[in-house]
Amino acid sequence: MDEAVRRFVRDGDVIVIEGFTHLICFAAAHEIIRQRRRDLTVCRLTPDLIYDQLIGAGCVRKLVFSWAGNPGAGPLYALRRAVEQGIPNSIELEEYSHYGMVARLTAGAAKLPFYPLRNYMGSDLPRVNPLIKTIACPFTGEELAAVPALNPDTAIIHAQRADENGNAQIWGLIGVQKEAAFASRNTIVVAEEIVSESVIRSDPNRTLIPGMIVSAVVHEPFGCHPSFAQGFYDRDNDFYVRWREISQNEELFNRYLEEWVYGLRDRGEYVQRMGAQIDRLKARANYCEPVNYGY
Amino acid sequence: MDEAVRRFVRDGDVIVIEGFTHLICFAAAHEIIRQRRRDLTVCRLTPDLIYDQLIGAGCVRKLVFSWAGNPGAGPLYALRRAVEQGIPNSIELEEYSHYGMVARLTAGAAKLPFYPLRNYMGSDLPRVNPLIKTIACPFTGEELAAVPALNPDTAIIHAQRADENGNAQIWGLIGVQKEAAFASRNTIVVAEEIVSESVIRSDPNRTLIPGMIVSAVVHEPFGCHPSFAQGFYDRDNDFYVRWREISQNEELFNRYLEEWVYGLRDRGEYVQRMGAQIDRLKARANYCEPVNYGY
Amino acid sequence: MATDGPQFSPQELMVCQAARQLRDGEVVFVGIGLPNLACNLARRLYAPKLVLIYESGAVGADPQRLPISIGDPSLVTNSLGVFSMFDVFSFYLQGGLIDVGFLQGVQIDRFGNLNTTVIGDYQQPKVRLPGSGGACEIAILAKRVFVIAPQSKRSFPERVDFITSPGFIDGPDSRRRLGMPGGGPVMVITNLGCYEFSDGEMLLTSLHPGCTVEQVRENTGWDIRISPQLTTTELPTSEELRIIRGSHGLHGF
Amino acid sequence: MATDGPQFSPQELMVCQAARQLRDGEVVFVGIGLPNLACNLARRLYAPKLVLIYESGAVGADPQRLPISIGDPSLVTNSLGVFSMFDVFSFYLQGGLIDVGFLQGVQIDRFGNLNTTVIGDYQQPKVRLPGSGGACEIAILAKRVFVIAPQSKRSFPERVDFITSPGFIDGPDSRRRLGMPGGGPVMVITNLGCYEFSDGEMLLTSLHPGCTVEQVRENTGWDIRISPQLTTTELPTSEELRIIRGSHGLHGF
Repeated sequence: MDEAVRRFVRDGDVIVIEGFTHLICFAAAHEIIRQRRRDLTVCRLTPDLIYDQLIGAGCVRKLVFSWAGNPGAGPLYALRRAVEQGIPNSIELEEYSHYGMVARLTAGAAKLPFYPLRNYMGSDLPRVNPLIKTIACPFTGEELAAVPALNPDTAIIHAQRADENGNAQIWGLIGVQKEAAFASRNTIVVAEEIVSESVIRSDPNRTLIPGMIVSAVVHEPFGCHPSFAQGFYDRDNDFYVRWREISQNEELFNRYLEEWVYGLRDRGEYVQRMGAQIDRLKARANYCEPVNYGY
Repeated sequence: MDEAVRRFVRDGDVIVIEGFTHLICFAAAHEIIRQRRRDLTVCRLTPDLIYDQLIGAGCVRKLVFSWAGNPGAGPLYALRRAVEQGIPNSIELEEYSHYGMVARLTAGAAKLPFYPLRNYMGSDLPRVNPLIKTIACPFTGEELAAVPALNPDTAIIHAQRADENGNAQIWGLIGVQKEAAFASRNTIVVAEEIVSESVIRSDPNRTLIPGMIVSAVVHEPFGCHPSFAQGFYDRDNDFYVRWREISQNEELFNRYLEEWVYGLRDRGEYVQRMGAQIDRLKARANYCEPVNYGY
Repeated sequence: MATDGPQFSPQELMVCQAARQLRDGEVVFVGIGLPNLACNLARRLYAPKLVLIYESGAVGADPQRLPISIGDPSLVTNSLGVFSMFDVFSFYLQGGLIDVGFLQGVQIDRFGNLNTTVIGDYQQPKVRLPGSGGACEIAILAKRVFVIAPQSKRSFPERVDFITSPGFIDGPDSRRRLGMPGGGPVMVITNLGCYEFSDGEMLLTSLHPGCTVEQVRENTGWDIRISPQLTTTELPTSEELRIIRGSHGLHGF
Repeated sequence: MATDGPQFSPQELMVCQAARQLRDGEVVFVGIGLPNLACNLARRLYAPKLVLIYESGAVGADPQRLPISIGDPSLVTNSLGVFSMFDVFSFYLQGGLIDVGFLQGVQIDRFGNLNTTVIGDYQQPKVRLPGSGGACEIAILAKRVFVIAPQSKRSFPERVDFITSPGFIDGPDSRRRLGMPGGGPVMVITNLGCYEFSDGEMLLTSLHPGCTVEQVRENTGWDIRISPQLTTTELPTSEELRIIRGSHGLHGF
């Protein structure tokens, strides 16, 4: 992870760490904080705690997003401190709705310069974001909304399993990860398990991200905590609730970073420090019916 | 099948029977021929033998397509007779490339009036098809191609397994089936196996078509022959080669229809008539590694 | 709330009221919290074939615990299908398959416009709120929209500070004029009463037991219209309450 | 063909010649028939990390038999991934990931334009051909295009009857002027020789052993340019032939 972040996340880069609630790679964000990256433009539908941490740690210059809350537990206070008070630095916001962000990444992945959608009429969002434009259909004359392609420098995608070439398989919620990876110049795949190519090949329809677009593969078990990995460990909902208190208080926030980020060398030490708490989150078995690929 | 076709395929309808090489539902086409539907507009990327049969049987008024050949075995002669000599009736052609057809169905599924793509510059296709237009990007000014949405009356999709509500799971090649189903007013799901809902629920990422858009569910084992169903039976490549000879000769073509379509009541009789030939095509076991959906 | 029947909280009443609006077989784009409880209640009592879709991609979820977030793993396990967000927004929502969308708002105005973006000026916000999420497109594209919101003078201003998710914008004709595919808001359920829309404007149609028109006026930022057929909101039945309080509970709401 | 080395067919020579153009690690959009054999040969000898993508959706296929169609089940079993055609055309091809596309054509002209649509007039065709399939977008979007085609005066006209898949259209600048992302055709391999492109026009660069410039001229519908550095096409090696004739065979080509 150390090396992947060093090589593919540089000061000033545009990055996207995707995963909608599911498979959010906190291990990568912590490494970015540890390496004290600066002036990043960070893109995500839901900044979630992961970008709250990046923002509070001073890594971020600009946020491109569609919903900035702590899901089920209130606001993101580090983000609000930056926006409302410029602490630790003021950040620029570029704001869409979910569908707008999905459309931007889809256009980026398809190397289309824009994506059309039936949206935003009557909303104030286009008024505050000049990148939401309109386009007339050449067949019906209808006016549709259009958003520009988003092509980040680097995408970081956490997968349940990948082979050493980065062919990555994800199940459960798949969000917008495929589009984010194809849209980006580089993709870092982080995986709970590195498996042999034959496991990937046993179920090719599960492959969400092909190795050919992957720049680095990192093995990082438990790399999503406090987010979750279906089939591996549950979401740490208690931590999400506790984060409300931590992020609300600048001192508690900084102490959290000291203890859980700067004070640790890597995710391995994080897991060690978590200790027995991890067992509480481990997934029970609920296996799918296998299917036959023979002919 | 009898009832599904009677209810959802009417004279003059626009229909799409999708499946790229894989899972082409010949059972449905044969039923359409048996019910002597007329004036259909039939849409498919690759008309393949299935539309060659519909055209030669006089069911078709118009073909919307992108590649009209017998894959690996030459031309589609019934189609050529209709286009070149008006036998049994002349048909109208509306022609795209594969990506154009994919884009049309994607727009249809998303209820967008058009879909933009980087394509067709320098090709003569837009010259002979006025429905391939251009559109200027509102951000970069670039000129892109645009194709209109395709929203058929009925889609017929063959799945390996579905529950009684039409929640359908497909693996192996998935082509453009999802888009075709969402784009159509009605969808008929035909399945090799009707399974209990719990089988579907054991692997939700495999669901390609949700029951909510399905109008009829038909259980039709071996319903794709001479096409194939991954994990069930192989493609009958010999038949595809034989079709060259059958379709080339109008009399042989009509005799084929008599013997294998009009002369049979349903797919069950077809399978019976195939007899031991079927065993030759049955799939060997090659099961995937199961995944855990627990938390 | 104090009535003759079983005791219940305002939230429980709101959940029951929302659940009764749902029709069997409908497809609902559902958020967490009260809408989730309402849908589960409706599935148990009124609309067994209701299909729930979460913007996270889970379709036909059958959660075995109360989902805390819209992307809870319990929404995936044993669901009927999991789709990408591209599919959810393009094919389900924009594709016109969503009958009912549930929305919440920090502010809602007389035309049913919702604000979840900022209090105050956008560039110099007094309070920065989470933003749209999927709400803007749900408001525009779902056939019917239900809003569940606590009511106060601050949360019910005459005009929201920012239209995140358009209702009827500024009058009955606005949606049609702008070519919005969905039907817009049909009901707002608060802790005081239920509101429907007439000529694109909110209209008090039922008061919760124990609540008064005066209370409603005090907690509304404009001169609220009152239906001539004003009724009292039906009480939760014991069966409804039993289910709400059942396996999932109503902790934290 | 008669030479001093091992015996081989024109098809085998064409396959070897195509295979040698592929570089390790490249992503190839591949059709069935000769291109498929060329890619398999390249993977065994020259480019072990070549990734094959079929427009049917199979990525990284490892077929255990000779696929007869582009959607053969053997392309799926044990492939690295299966994607929808939307993904293949949007994200892989239009996304700029395809290094090499293989095309065939019933007609090809001096600017490398390909016709697979009609012989004669479009509305009153002498012969109706299959049409584009994915060829049009491959010709426009792939970084480099290789064409494998049998050569005759009819199949090599000065101008194709219909441009299904554009090469350089009518000159060196056309692709850039039209904003075509891909680089266009780089090599045409026929039963007589190999052609490269210079100023957007086909140029004979190597003759197959035993073939003559006169034969080429007789089988070309325009005044074909001949490279000053004209060479003789390298012969297939015994190792190449052994692999081509190996497990998969070359039946039917």
